[in-house]
Amino acid sequence: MATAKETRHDALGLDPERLLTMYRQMVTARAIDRRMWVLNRQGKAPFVISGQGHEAAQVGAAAALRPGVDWLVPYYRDLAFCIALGMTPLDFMLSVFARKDDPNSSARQMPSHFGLKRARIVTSSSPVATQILHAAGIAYASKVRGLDEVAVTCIGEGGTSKGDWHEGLNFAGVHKLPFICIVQDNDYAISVPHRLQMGVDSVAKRATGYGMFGETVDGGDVLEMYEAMRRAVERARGGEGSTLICAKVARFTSHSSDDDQRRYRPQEELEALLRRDPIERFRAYLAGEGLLGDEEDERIQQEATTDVDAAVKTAEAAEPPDPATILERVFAEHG
Amino acid sequence: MATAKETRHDALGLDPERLLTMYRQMVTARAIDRRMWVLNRQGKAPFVISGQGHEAAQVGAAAALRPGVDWLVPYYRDLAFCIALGMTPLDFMLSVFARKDDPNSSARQMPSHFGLKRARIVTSSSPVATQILHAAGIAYASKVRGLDEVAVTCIGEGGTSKGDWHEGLNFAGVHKLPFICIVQDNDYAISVPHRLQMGVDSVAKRATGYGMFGETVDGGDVLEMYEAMRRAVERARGGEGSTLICAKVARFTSHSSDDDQRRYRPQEELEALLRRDPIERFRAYLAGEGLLGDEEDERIQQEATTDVDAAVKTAEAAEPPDPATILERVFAEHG
Amino acid sequence: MAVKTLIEGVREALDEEMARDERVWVLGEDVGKKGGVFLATEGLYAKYGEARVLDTPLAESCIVGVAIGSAINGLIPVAEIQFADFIHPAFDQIVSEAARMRYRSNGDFTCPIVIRAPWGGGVHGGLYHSQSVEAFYAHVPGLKVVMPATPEDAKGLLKSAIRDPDPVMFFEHKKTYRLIKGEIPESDYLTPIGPAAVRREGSNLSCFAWGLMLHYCLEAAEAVAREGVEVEVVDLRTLRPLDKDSILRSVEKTAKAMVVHEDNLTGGFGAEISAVIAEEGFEYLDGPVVRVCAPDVPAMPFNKPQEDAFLPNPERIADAMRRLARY
Amino acid sequence: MAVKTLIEGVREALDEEMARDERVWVLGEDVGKKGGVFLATEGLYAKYGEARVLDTPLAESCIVGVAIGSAINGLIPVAEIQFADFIHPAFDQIVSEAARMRYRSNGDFTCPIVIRAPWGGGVHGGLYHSQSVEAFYAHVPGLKVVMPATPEDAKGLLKSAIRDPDPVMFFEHKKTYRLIKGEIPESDYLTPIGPAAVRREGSNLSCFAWGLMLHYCLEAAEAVAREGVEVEVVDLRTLRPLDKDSILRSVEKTAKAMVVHEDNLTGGFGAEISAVIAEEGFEYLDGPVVRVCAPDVPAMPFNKPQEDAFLPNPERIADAMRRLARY
Ligand SMILES: Cc1ncc(C[n+]2csc(CCOP(=O)(O)OP(=O)(O)O)c2C)c(N)n1
Ligand SMILES: Cc1ncc(C[n+]2csc(CCOP(=O)(O)OP(=O)(O)O)c2C)c(N)n1
Ligand SMILES: [Mg+2]
Ligand SMILES: [Mg+2]
Repeated sequence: MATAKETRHDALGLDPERLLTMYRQMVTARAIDRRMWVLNRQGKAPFVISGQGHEAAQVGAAAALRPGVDWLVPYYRDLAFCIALGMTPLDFMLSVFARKDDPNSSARQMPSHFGLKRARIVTSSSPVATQILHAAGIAYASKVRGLDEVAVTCIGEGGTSKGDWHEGLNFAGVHKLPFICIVQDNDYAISVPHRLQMGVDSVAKRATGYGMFGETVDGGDVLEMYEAMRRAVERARGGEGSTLICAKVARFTSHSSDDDQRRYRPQEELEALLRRDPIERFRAYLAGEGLLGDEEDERIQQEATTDVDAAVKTAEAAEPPDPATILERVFAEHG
Repeated sequence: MATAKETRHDALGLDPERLLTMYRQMVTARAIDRRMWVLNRQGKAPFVISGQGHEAAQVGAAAALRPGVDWLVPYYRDLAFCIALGMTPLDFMLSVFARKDDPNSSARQMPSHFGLKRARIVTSSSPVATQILHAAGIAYASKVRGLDEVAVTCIGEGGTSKGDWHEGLNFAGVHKLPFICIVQDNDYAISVPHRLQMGVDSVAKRATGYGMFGETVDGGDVLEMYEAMRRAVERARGGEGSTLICAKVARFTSHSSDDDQRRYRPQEELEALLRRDPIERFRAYLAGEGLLGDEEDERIQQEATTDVDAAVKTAEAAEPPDPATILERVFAEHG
Repeated sequence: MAVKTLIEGVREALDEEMARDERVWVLGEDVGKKGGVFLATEGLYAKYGEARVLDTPLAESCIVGVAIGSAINGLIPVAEIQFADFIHPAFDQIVSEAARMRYRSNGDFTCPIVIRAPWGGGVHGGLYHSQSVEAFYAHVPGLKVVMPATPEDAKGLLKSAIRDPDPVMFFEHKKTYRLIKGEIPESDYLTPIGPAAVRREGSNLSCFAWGLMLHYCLEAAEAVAREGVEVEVVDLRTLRPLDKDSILRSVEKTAKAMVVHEDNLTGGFGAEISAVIAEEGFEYLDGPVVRVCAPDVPAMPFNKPQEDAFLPNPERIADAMRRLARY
Repeated sequence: MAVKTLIEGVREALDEEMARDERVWVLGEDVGKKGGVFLATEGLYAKYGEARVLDTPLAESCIVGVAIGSAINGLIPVAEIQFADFIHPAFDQIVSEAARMRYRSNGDFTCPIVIRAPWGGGVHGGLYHSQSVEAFYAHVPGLKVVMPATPEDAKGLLKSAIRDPDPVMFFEHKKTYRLIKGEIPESDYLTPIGPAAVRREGSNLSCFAWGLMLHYCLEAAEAVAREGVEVEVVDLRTLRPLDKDSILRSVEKTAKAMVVHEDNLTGGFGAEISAVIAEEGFEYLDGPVVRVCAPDVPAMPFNKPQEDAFLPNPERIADAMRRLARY
């Protein structure tokens, strides 16, 4: 009714079903993420690296994209982003267990080096920031081929210090490409704090210097992220140019299973962040809007756990790669 | 008298003698530069690269520095800058003729790859933008050693597209170093126009993104350049931070003796620029202020020519390097 | 067949491939209106327009990284690095990215790109416009490394490189651009990437080279032939894949081997060729495997006397041939 | 003498040199509070403060370029590259700048810097945390390349590197950090950069190696010794300058040579060693110069079966020793 005040999600054109799908994606990503740490402690996964605390930014961004049409050139924290674009818990667990059928790399790469052709998630490497230029190149091809495909790439705030980040944003800005760079700023690059990484509070302030749009977003608020991302996507498709989004997020875990953040990070700082868990915040919003009751939530959590259990079971039982295939796929000629 | 309106140079604290010295430096640099093109056409200099049109920006900047104390990490157009810091016409001509006593590199490098230890002009290479990081490192050492030495580095607008430029400015911004980057923006990178180089009109707009000061200056106006540079130097010495100066200048010649700008540059554009020759502009200012009469100007021009003639004569007669020394100075052990 | 320069071969290959396949595009510094600093892309801008003949910002990592991305999204880029000396900033994109796309994605993503760069000295380019960089890239699995020495090969190999489904490093010796002339077939031919070519038959020793040095070796072979020393001169043409069979076949025939390159001696690609011969051709050998290369100093100085002292020349090569023949 | 790990040797060298000379400083990613991802700089931040133990932005070219600049203005930087795999973005600063400062300025400017990086595999690091990069740098005139294999050498060579007036690449095999223990003299000693060390005397064949492979070669030598094959195992320790005399002396004695490295075969530094032997030690040779190396695929996969298939191991090395001894 005209009298009822419009909700935030109405204003964004997100219906309850979309919202619950987004919630489910965040919950699933978190369930997978928690589980891989358990597997690591059990000695079943030699290496894990986490996206806990980044889920709202990633799922909010993914919601503004067309899976399989727009491109994601990801980085290693993008588990929730990949799940939202169609990666399954099994796809991921196959890489955690380094199995032959891992669709990311057939276990040639460490877990969280995402790549999924069917979802247009581009194969990623370890060297930070190289992907920015690939996204710029994909966007350039999209433009000259007259396609309306948008190239989205993610990186941490530490990665913005690299030359490739600059060269990629400069190129995108020159040609007003359908290019969006999402910087997931969690205040740390492993142990290096923000103050030693850059002389500015939000890297989005660099956007004007590249001739692109810049936005600083609360990456813990999935709706705010969706809104900023939708604007960016519209500009990209409309030929108005590129966007640099700085999403302020929190890194809940140590950098990776090889790190122990207690060595360099104040406990209070972390606890304060944990009190503002993006998933909790979204749950509270949905509950407040009467879109998510306790049983329903219970069910969603339960389903996620069941899916992850099944994925772990199947992945653990799957075949490792055959050593003989190590020589394959160096060139087209061999395999 | 209190009634007489203050001149621009009074306001800047530049007395007539300083002004004439600066004028002389510009005239000398131009005379050398013109001569090297003649030598090139005579087949006596296989390669030359020019600073014509950049003299006011360079001499104005140099005037704010302490030669032999502050550092210049130059680029290949900085002939006038080097002259102003104490490089002699002979020093330079020895490199043009590739002579053993060339103080820049003993003719190991092409001319205009400046380096002069006594003047704290740091040895430079050909790869564009690598020098930015050296200047940042010099400034970092100056800061931690408690010195008040300022590190100044120059580059063209094309060079700002390189990763090293970004990494250097970011580092300087993080530590608020006594670092000044002067971008000599002449609208072309060889043949590549500004619009294909960056998505912004003045690269100085990137300064805030690095947490430093930014200034866009008419690099054809030696006094305006001096003023901006003096501010930057004061900030640097005062520990207030780094500065990015974009000096709009004009490239009067082809990129180098290997280039022919008529292939890509409209003739009218060039003619328009030539009508605003920075040396002419400074001469007009000095004449207008009654500081430079025709004979005096004539004398200055004459002296410059004489100096250059002498330098060419001596350099041409000088010894080339001994082939046997090619193996020396790879490491400290050998030579 | 018309006699043309090596750079004409390059230009024709680019033009023909761009005309044949609209996915092919050229990017680099000054490749547009200017047509490249060596005019390799002259005329392409006018013919195919800015989108397909793009002047990039001054950033080599950008050039290669954007090329890679454009290939992921359906284009076939030919990236020009203005001088091989300036390819280093792109080292990470080439070695960590281009060379591994296929391997790391188990074949799901590929990287059909060509990276062209003028290399080599003898043009008073000084320390930073004269270098040989082939050894760095010929060491990297996932890359092909092509070094044409004749106009016919420059054209035929570049066309093959552009049609190759994997990344190809294509190095053109800048001094040969106009110095080396030769016939170029009118037909739409391809020269396969891989096989070496015996440029001169000989029975006393085998000499392996590429680029400008191949021509110096041929000169030297002429000189010593007058003294009765018959040198077999092999143009390797591509360093990776390396044509081991041709190398070993030649050594089996002559029993003596020599490698010549203008890159620095230590760790140059000549070492790999020596190593292959010393391991797989040991039985054939009747003398040491000799390397004639540039000294271990950082590239050749600008001044003429030292530039000459740096570069191997036909005389030095001929002396080495005589010594080895006498061994 | 106390038995310590290799990484302790590294840490002690840094600590002692920083205490000795206040111009020495450490920079890199996570070298501060965290003490480095392998804890090589643990404790230095607390002891010497942020200005001398600096966490840099995430930018390798910046790390090296700033180090160079700081050396020009009187400091002695020890730059840490977190993994050798990530040194590539600094390739230009290392090769075009650090290696040439002295040469291009005819001695007026110098570059006394050390660049440390953990390299090598066997730690399920996958394609990008396992690589060998020594061949790229050992090819570059102006650089010294040090590859310690024991705790004593790690400390003694690093101290020499820090006191060296020229740029030194210092590569530490990450798997040896804690795996390899050994005695470290209490005294303030230096190990000279250059000389190789014969780790095991033998008469039947010479085996040259560095890093982790040295230890695998020693294991293999033990195994074949039981069968009467006496292998001389030489730890090269520094690849540049290369100790040719020790290499040739050993081959003169055994008449058979073998090089082992975990870098890819083609164009690896083993090729240079083979080439030196094939040219300067040809008369001594009684058999092919054998190389036991990783296959030519882009680095070792993450999954265990393929990681094991990639790395040479004592068994593979012992087999090669047997074959060569029988030759
Ligand atoms: C070129 C390069 N240098 C160093 C590393 C090692 N490394 C991996 S992640 C990381 C920190 C990244 O921090 P940030 O960009 O802020 O992303 P975050 O992990 O915080 O999400 C570092 C230094 C790397 N992978 N690549
Ligand atoms: C890394 C690198 N790439 C390419 C070149 C070749 N090159 C020399 S100068 C130049 C153009 C520089 O333009 P800009 O930075 O605007 O300076 P300007 O010459 O206009 O003063 C180019 C491309 C180089 N020297 N280094
Ligand atoms: Mg971060
Ligand atoms: Mg310019």
